[in-house]
Amino acid sequence: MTDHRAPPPPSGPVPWDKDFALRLLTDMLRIRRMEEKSAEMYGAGKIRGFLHLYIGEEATGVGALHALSPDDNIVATYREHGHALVRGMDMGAIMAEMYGKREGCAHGRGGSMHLFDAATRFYGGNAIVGGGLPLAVGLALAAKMRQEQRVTACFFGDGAVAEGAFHESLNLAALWRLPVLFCCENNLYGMGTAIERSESQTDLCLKAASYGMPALRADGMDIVAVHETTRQAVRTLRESAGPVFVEYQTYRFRAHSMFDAELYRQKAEIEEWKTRGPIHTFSARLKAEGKLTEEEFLALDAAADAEVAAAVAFAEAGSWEPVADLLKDVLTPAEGKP
Amino acid sequence: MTDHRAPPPPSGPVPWDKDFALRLLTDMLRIRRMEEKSAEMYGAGKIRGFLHLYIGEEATGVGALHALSPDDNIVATYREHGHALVRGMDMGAIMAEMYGKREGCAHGRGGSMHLFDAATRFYGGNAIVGGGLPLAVGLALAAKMRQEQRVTACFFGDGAVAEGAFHESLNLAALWRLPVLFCCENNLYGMGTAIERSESQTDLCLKAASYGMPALRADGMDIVAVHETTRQAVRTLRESAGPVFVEYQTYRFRAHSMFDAELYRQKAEIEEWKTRGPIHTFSARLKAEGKLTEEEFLALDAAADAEVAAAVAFAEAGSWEPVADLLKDVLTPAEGKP
Amino acid sequence: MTRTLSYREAMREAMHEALANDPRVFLMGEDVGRYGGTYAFSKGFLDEFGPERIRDTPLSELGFVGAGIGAALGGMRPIVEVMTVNFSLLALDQIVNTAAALRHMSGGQFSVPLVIRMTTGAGRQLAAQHSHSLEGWYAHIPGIKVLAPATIEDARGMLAPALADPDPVVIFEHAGLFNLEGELPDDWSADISSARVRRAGKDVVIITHGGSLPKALAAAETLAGEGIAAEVLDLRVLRPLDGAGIMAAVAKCRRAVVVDEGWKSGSLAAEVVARIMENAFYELDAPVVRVCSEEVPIPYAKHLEEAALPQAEKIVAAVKGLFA
Amino acid sequence: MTRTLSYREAMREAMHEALANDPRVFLMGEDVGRYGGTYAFSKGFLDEFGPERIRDTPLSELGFVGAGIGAALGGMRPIVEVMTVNFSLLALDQIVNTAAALRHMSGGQFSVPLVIRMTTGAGRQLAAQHSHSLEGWYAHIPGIKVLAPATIEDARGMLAPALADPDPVVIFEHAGLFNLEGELPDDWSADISSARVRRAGKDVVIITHGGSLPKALAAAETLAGEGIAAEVLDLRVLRPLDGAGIMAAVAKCRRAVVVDEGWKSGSLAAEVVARIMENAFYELDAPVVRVCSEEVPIPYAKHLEEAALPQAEKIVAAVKGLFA
Ligand SMILES: Cc1ncc(C[n+]2csc(CCOP(=O)(O)OP(=O)(O)O)c2C)c(N)n1
Ligand SMILES: Cc1ncc(C[n+]2csc(CCOP(=O)(O)OP(=O)(O)O)c2C)c(N)n1
Ligand SMILES: [Mg+2]
Ligand SMILES: [Mg+2]
Repeated sequence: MTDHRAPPPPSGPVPWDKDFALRLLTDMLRIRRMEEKSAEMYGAGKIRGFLHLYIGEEATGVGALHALSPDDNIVATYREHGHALVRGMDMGAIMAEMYGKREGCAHGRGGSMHLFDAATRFYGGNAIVGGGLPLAVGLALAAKMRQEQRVTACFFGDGAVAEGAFHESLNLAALWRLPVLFCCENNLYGMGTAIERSESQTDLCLKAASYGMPALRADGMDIVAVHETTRQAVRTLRESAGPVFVEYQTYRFRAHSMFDAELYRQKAEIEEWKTRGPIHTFSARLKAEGKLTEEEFLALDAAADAEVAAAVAFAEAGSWEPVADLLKDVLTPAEGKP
Repeated sequence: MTDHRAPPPPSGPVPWDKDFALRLLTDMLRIRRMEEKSAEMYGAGKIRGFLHLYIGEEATGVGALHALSPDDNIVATYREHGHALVRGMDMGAIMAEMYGKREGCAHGRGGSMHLFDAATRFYGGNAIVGGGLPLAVGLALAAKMRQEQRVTACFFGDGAVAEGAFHESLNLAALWRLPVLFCCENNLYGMGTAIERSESQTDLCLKAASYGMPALRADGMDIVAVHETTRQAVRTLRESAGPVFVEYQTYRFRAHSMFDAELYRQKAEIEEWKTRGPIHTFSARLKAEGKLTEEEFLALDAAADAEVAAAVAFAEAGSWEPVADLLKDVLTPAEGKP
Repeated sequence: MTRTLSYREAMREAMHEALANDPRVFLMGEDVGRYGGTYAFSKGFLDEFGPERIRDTPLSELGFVGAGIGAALGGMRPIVEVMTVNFSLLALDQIVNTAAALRHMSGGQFSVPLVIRMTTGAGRQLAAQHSHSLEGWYAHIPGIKVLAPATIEDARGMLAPALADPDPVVIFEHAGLFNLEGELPDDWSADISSARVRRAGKDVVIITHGGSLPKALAAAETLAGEGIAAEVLDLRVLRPLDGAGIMAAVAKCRRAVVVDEGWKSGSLAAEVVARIMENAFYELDAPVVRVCSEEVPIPYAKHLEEAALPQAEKIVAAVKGLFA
Repeated sequence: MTRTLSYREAMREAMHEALANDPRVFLMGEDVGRYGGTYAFSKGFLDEFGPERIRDTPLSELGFVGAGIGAALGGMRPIVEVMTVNFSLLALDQIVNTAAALRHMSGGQFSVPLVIRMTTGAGRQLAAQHSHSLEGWYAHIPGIKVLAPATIEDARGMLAPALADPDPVVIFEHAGLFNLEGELPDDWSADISSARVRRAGKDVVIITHGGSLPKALAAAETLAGEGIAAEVLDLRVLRPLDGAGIMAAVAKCRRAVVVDEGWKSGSLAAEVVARIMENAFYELDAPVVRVCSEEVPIPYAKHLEEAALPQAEKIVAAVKGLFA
């Protein structure tokens, strides 16, 4: 018996046209292949520090982000490669950042946990659990005060729910009726701690309700459920002119980071959840509906592989920020003053 | 129209024998007279720093503390003179502490906001809003691990509910099933901020429920309701072997502290709440039941006055801790090692 | 043409001006609105600017400081008031790990134009949890600037450049100064980069900031009566420190006393002494000494609190010790 | 008879011993149990001592550190593990305003026999939010003791006296030391009051602690090859500092370099320099200098991170500068 039995694999009709469905499938594949390569490059010593893989959870980020518009703000965690990529960041810039290269999105200052991109309103990349939530509240506050229509989507894990920052942020957002979409990626574990050893109330939607905030739940392994629920959440947010909480029930297939011996969960549990893998179950559904052929899938996968290869080549070819520039970007230079 | 209309004054039968009823009345009177004198002594410059009066809220502390036993632990806030007194601390030691005298319970190191008493398991006196809650969780954890039967009662205000410390503490206590009685003294304001401008969900019992914690509510102006509800809460706590949350709906008649111009609430609101004053409404009920005569009341009041006069005399006669001892009690001296 | 006003009024005017002139500026914190500001700095603002821009917050220091960071990123110019430095401990994670680091972590993509104001210091018998002087901690953090206006002029003048600064600026206001009255010159504009000589002297320089400045000036006055001409240098900007200003005064006076209300060990004063050691060792006629708070949680009783804090008499004694 | 083991094993043994010998001792923190400890310090403990005494906590640093304080008050002897100093910012309020102040505020009625352990330091490319060295901040707080075991011996020996101490003790363990292997002598018992000379010398003393100790020793080795006999003093106890130990070494060597991974401004190194200024000015043949971290949020890229931190070469260069 495992701690967390997986529900049946996602199934059922995909209410999207082929084009849209394949775009989402493509993004899941791009993340998967990019991260598999990252793990390999970690093993090769090219990427260092902490590396937190999103493998298994792709449906969540992809489904949710495709429900948002380019004007919206995104705040993420240290497990954010996928979100960065789907948001529109260049895979080369992401890979180069993980390599610590000057061509990385943060010139190698940030690394895997700190991807940022002003162009796509991607506000990081935060390695403090719960640290992004107050930031998201503030971004939404600015949007409201400036009468901008954007939503601020804030991703965080189940582990973050126990932090005081979660509580203060949800209360502020609900009290001030701010357009924050709180996206809780509940993968059942915060590092080695299962949610039932972290939360006295494991129904996270109930928590949101205690702030008077609407809460929705989606099967995070089912990209259809994720996307449709997130669209619904955004609609609710715009109608109610206040924050909305969404819980995505998902699972990470890999270790917490590259240092984790995974003593805290059983192989059988992982295997059971893998049968719900977001990519193969979605592909199967598309195939069943005649929206995807095996050749098409292989072509998409090959394209993802090619993009990854190009990204690695870009990172490899990158340069190092000069040591003489060490103190750059601690403060804003005079000419950069906004 | 005021922001917070007062419900009708407490009324109805008092289900206690005369002796018990008069003990509780006496304690409310003792607090009232002690604090009135403290305010006077503040005006006279004898007491300095911050002074937060409990006037109007006496039924809460008195009713709740009389439901606890001497073995239980108490954690309070900066508005804790009343709790300290009811818990059994000597009024002279309290008054001397507010004077800053060596004969004070903390030798003048703590002052009004930091009353402590090891003998009665009174763990302060905390001037950080929310700061006492994690402490209470730890005291209860120790009691549980040591298989001691004591309850840890933790008093805090409505304002504290917004703090991360509240959230983390309630979750820990509920998760670990610790014997903490969370006593929320909801007087509708945190300093100048009304609860509806501080909490997106003003039903505080709903918040407790989101930790899977039983929650009870009592009219904090009605000492009968306070006491009976607290007894019920303690019973629930012992039966469920887990924490319980109690909200006391009360009101402070005085300013937040001695520096407060009270711009944020209307005179009419205060006056309306004063009709619910815990001492005169309780006295009236006892008189109606023949459990109290006017002479008895006057005698109790005179006794309280006499106790206050003696406490002031004690404080006045007290001495100053020598300046040479300034650094005393920063660390525990070797001989005092436990 | 000068005007006489209090430190409180000066700061209030500075905030009023910022709110009136820049729609991006707003004030947020506990009891800044309906209560009128804990120290009455924002009395009347709510009526004038409305609850959106004079925003009362719940007791959630971590949350609303973080929200200030986010709002700054989102295009606003928030002034976040943390009631006192004591409660700012609850918000340090957001200040250190987000506000100060964000620009660097993002490779220069995002700046955080945030101003955080907080009351600091002891002296009002508020005891151990309400009497901290932790400016030195803040001055340790790369990525932020730290100011300590100690005069009417600086209370009036430092906010504008702080708001104009593209990076986070933390302003410490010592509670002991609020009722101070003084003359405001016509040109009260202030830089946020230099230390300033508040009293010229030649025999010794007393280096200080914030709430200790009046004590240092009083000490200098006493010393003048005893034939010692003490210069008083007000650091004003605690990060980055004006090393050149400090060294100029030390080179001139050859003796220095550093006065700082922080606890002595690990104080900001230690940094000033270390800088002098590194840069002006050969200019010194005597070792630099520090007058700081005693190493004790600040006690409530008046006589003990006074004994715990730097006082003019202690400064005088320390200076005289240099000539013994 | 000595044994060879790693710093990690030494600390693990120390905790194991404490848990086995005193039923009041328990270990609490994020992932200390089922995960086996973030750095594997408590691997196997859960099976041996059970979930009550090896207590996994939710991510609630403020809450569980405060709970540790309460448990200590309630008669237990908790070892609270805050995963890293970076996250301890979230718990500082409880540490400063409760743990450190409680005894004083209560007039000596309550002591808090709590041990807090945390990983500190940079060097593993964990970037700006995971690379702090804030020991200096903690060393500023009256009411607590601060330890920095930097050797196998101290990793094995310092926990027991910390647990026996009636007041809060914070122990900083530098992540760069965990895989260090070394010999543990038979008598590894340790005091928690004195600095210790790790290498004797006479020309200059390198004063350091924690993760910088191996760098200082490497520098001393290099310097020996160039004819400079450097003494290396390991502070070990950061609060209270062993002033006598520092002054003895300075008086002997007459030159000093202070090495500290904290950012230079406001570093613990500044305090050491200030103490030397105050107490040993006339013993110095040259101004004391500091080798600290550069004033930048620690960057991810390896070459930048290395450039930001103290390194043996920088120490060597600083020492040579004293003889130039
Ligand atoms: C404040 C804080 N405490 C501890 C950590 C160490 N840590 C990093 S990730 C993590 C688990 C977080 O779990 P969760 O929020 O569920 O996100 P997930 O990793 O599962 O995506 C922990 C404990 C941290 N980074 N920040
Ligand atoms: C962390 C913190 N923030 C701010 C303050 C300043 N402050 C003291 S009491 C108070 C209001 C608290 O309200 P509540 O919890 O409702 O208690 P009440 O005073 O009404 O009894 C505030 C804001 C503080 N002491 N601690
Ligand atoms: Mg998780
Ligand atoms: Mg209240």
